[in-house]
Amino acid sequence: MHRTGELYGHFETLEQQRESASLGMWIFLITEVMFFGGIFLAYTVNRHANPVAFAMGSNTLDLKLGAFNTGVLLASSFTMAMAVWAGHTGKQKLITLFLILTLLLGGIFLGVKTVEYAAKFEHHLVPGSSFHIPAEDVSAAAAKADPDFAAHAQLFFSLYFGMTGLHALHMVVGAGLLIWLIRQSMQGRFTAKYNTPVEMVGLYWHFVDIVWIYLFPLLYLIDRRHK
Amino acid sequence: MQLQNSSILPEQASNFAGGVDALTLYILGTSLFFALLVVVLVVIFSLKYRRKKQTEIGVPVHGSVPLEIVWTLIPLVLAMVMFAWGAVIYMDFRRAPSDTLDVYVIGKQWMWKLQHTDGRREINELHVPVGRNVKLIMASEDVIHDFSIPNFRIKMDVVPGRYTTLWFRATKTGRYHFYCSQYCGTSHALMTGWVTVMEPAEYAAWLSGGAQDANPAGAGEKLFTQYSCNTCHLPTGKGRGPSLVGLYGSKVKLADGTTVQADDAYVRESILSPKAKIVAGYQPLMPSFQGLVTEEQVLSLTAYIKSLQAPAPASEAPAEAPHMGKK
Amino acid sequence: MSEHIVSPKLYLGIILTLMVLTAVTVGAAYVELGPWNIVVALVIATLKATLVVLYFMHVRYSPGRTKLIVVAGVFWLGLLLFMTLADYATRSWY
Amino acid sequence: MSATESRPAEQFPEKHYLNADYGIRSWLLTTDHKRIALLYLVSVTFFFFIGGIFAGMIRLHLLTPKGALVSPEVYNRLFTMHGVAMIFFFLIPAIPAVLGNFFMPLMIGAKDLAFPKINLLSWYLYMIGGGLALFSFMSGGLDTGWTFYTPLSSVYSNSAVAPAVLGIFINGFSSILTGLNFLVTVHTMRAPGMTWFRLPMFVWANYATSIIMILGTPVVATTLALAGMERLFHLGFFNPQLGGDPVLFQHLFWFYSHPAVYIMILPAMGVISEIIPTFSRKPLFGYKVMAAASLAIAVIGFLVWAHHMFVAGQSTYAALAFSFLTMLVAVPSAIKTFNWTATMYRGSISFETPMIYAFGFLGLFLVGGLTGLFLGTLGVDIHVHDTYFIVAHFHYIMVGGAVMGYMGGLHYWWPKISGRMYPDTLARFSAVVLFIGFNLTFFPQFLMGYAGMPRRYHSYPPEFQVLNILSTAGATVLAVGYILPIIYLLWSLRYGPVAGRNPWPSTGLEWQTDSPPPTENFHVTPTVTWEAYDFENRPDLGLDKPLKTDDSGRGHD
Ligand code: HEA
Ligand code: HEA
Ligand code: HEC
Ligand code: CUA
Ligand SMILES: [Cu+2]
Repeated sequence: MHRTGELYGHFETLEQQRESASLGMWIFLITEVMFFGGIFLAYTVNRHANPVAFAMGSNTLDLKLGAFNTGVLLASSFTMAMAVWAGHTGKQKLITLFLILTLLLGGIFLGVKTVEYAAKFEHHLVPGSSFHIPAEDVSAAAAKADPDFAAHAQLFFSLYFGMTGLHALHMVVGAGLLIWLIRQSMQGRFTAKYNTPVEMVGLYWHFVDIVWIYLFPLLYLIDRRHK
Repeated sequence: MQLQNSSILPEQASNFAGGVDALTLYILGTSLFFALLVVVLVVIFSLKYRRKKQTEIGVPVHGSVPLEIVWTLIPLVLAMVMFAWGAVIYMDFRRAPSDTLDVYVIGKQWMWKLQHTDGRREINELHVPVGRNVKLIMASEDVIHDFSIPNFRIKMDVVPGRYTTLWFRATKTGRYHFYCSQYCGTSHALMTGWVTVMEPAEYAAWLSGGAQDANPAGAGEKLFTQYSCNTCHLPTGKGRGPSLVGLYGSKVKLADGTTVQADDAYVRESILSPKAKIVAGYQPLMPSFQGLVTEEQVLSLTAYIKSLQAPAPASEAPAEAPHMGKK
Repeated sequence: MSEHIVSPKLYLGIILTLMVLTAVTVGAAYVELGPWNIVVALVIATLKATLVVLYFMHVRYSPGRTKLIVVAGVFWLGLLLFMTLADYATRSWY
Repeated sequence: MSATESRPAEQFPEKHYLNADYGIRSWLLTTDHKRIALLYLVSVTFFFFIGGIFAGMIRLHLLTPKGALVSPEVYNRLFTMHGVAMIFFFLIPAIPAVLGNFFMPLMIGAKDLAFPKINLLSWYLYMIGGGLALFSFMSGGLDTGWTFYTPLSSVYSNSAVAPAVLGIFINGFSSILTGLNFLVTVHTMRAPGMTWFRLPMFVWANYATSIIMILGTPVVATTLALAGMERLFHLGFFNPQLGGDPVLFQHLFWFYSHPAVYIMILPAMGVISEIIPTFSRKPLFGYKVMAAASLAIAVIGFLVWAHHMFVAGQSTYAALAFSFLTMLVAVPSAIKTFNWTATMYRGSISFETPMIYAFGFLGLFLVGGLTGLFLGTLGVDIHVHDTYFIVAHFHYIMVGGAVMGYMGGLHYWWPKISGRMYPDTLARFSAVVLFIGFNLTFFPQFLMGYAGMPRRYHSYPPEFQVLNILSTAGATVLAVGYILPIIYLLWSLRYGPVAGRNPWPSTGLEWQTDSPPPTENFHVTPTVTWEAYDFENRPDLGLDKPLKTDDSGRGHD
């Protein structure tokens, strides 16, 4: 598979190559939707079966940090969209600038997430052998008809870590892609004619944002009123 | 063991068997018709249109819309008949009648524990009277099992964490194999046993003979005191909880305005997660007994609650039915 | 393909809307709405997601094929959720 | 093969994809879809034989009611590993990743798939997944059944579940990437003139298959990941003791695994749709309907999954809905069957090996599919669920249908893949052996199933012994039918007569290039000016004009 400039040998034209990349990316995102879909379903069914534990678990999450992070991620989506715009209009400096901003915001998001995770570790709310719920919480829950609260709370936290962890993993991959783009962009590889990689990574980044748009209310918001 | 009679179908020994077999024969007939149709056509075409000359080509027939419509609609209609007929049998299978003789079944790796309402226990054996509607109320202590009686043409999974039920009316006395049909680990193939269908008189004799544990309703009554259920559930209805007399089988009005049938699953849920359905007019005060009571104890409590029938309509119990509970 | 170039002004409008919606959904979580809390939260989330898909991801200006893919993906996710939950919802029916 | 003899002998091409480069690196780092297809061919064949050996042991063990060969623990591992090897590592990749990979680009006139590197990555993921599965087989085996039902698999089993689950998880991504690659390729890589309705049916079939792969596979990946985590970290998504629900696992598992059965059968249907027109020298009857039926199967196939759970404790009404939809999905298969039959009407039919396989497919798929109707019908399924009736159903449709289709495709395209011909008489003979052995093995299982013999039993009541002996006897015949082709196909690589470009002859683009094809597939990018399966207007094939269309007036539509 030889390659001439930006064109791989098995394609006839750049347009064909671009179209293939875009189509491939969209199809990939659909598989991601289904991938997360399975977990969302597991979350829904388990939450329905254990409402008390899920409500109490949800209330242990730090809403301020969660909301802040939502804002950060949305902002990063905005800067990403601007990077793509800069690509289309061929403003090379701006591409680099917006990509760096996106990376920074992504970094902040992951940083805040680490803080949240650390707090959970401190309070022994990480599923596993050291998982521990204070006795008064258990009895409070038992009064609300959930005597097996510890097990059910563990279920909430395993879903919490599973879902946010998978999301964070996607962010890390996205950050890697951004770094790769920034390096190319600094070499001036992207022009108004050729900016497919920026556009593709952009689609991916927005998708990861959308996942969070759903994770935030499902994990942090529902059942707040019970407090 | 029952020997198979000369017909290709296995012995039919329950109310479901005839219907299932009839439906099977209908589908078999339809299938044979289509299979023969296709095979005969393929053979005819192969003979008639076999290549006679090396460079010959076939007549370019591209298709025919009317034909496509015909062979879309005919299978569709036939398949819908299958669906509807099967659905009728299935609804019957899933909805037990109300006058059943109940047997509690607990599956565990790798045995079946069965208990009759009057306390008679069996392992890997089930005795039932011919002609009576019998309902198995089943729970599992570990993995998923499945209670299956081929001669009755029925089976149902036994799922941990909840009840499933299976009902039938045996139509022929004899001994019939039952199997665990859901793969459940190493000795899955040994989790089998026999259903013995007896004449009612014989059955009554069998029931009264043999070792008899305290009947489950009696055991349930003890538990009812032991777990202080009686402190809230006064028979007068003046306690913190509703009176449970006459509850079983009645319709319960819930706080959210809906009504539910008070069956085994409802009673079980009321004990294990009371918050799920709140009775209208009461506060959600009842604690859950999840983790405190075992599956068997839940069954006993249920049997006791069942025995708390309001004194008035005493007529419904058929003569040969084992009496349930005391007083 | 999506050679349509969206103006940065529009992007700015979208991001501001998204931020406002985030604030609204946080606020709504503290209002006692019974079962409607979930509905409100999810409707707002869907609104936000739709904005991101349509504008940031340019689907609004993309060819029909891309739109089809998006719709198909959402539809299939819906199938998975709806048909499974339909089982749970009707378990107690007779 | 007779058609070949009447044509001028052709030379074996000097330069082709096989000798374009040498050495192990040139294979392991290749991005040529044809070479990747051969990598897959070797690896799926390996897994087929692994699975086949397990099957042989299962059948030997079941010779006597008490079990003749192994302990219960081992027996349970045998059928589980048999199912896992055959489904995930043989049949799902078999036709798409071998024949689809090799021929889709050729059939649409492309130089390669859209993403050649991703194609190679797919194979590596497959190999890693397969390696983990083998590791699980060797480190204690796996005894959960191929369905991995929880809480048995996640809590109670003491076998090597985790590596197997991880292997299938990784293998899933191989499948997803293959599907993605195929979809994009069909959309963007078609040669000039190759419009959607000129695509060979095999391409449509793979297109439909790919849709299932990308929409279904991610869900099984999550499901197995959740089950694996539940096992490793004692979580409780599916474990009622910790608040989860075991039936949820079944929903998630079958959401993929039912559509997956169509991943297995659709490509085989595609192969049959190539073979029957070629050996009838006639266009496929109802081309557009056939294409639509493939898509319909792929889409409706997603709506029926819970028919595996009719007695698993789902709601009564959900069961009704799923049974209804199951009946609907049978209809497009019915349409396909009738269209294949009608394609032979007034054809010029010859009986080379691929056609014999196509006949085998037709008969066995019919039996398998029609027995599917018994299972989709609620009333009957409560009786036959989890009995040998099910085992017979799915072997008829997977082995009798899909594997027959795969073998047919392999024989049909072998001359193109290798450039050489195999001994046709021997090949036909072994196809017949396969057919006879197959029926002897699996027909008795319908009878034992309806009589009540449960599946996954290492010992069984003595009344079933006669039927079991028949079945085991059949399996030995079957084994012969699978070993023979290996021998003569390998033989033909060296000693087979040169096949030439278009031995049958056939209308597809893949037959326009050398056999074996050059690395870039076509020396000049072809331009398509004819419809699919149009023998009538193809002077280049050297065939006669058709007989006059007859009075019935149904020559053209
Ligand atoms: C390639 C694989 C494959 C395919 C294509 C199919 C196709 C079908 N399957 Fe099968 N099936 C399996 C593989 C497959 N299956 C496997 C592996 C299992 C067991 C899994 C396990 O538990 O381990 C299984 C189990 C299974 C069950 C669950 C049984 C149980 O566990 O209780 C059901 C129930 O509905 C079912 C139904 C069907 C139906 C209706 C079709 C239809 O698509 C068939 C359509 C075809 C036809 C109908 C024939 C052609 C039609 C005509 C000639 C016209 C006449 C038609 C009409 C009148 C409608 N299958
Ligand atoms: C593509 C899928 C596929 C294929 C091709 C096969 C092929 C075969 N299968 Fe199986 N089978 C499954 C998929 C498949 N199977 C699945 C999914 C299950 C369910 C598992 C579960 O319950 O979890 C199953 C279960 C299953 C059972 C039921 C076990 C039980 O429930 O207890 C049986 C029993 O007869 C069986 C037999 C066979 C036989 C004889 C073949 C033959 O066609 C194989 C023929 C091939 C060879 C024999 C290999 C070539 C020859 C050699 C390598 C020489 C050595 C040969 C001998 C020693 C005989 N299979
Ligand atoms: C602290 C008081 C209390 C105790 C102790 C208690 N219950 Fe209850 N129970 C209630 C209340 C209040 C309700 C009605 C509200 C509801 O549905 O949760 C109720 C409802 C029920 C119902 C449903 C009744 C109906 O009319 O539908 C059943 C059955 C039941 N309890 C059984 C038991 C059993 C068995 C025990 C002991 C193992 C028990 N209860 C212990 C307070 C109690
Ligand atoms: Cu219990 Cu199988
Ligand atoms: Cu299925």
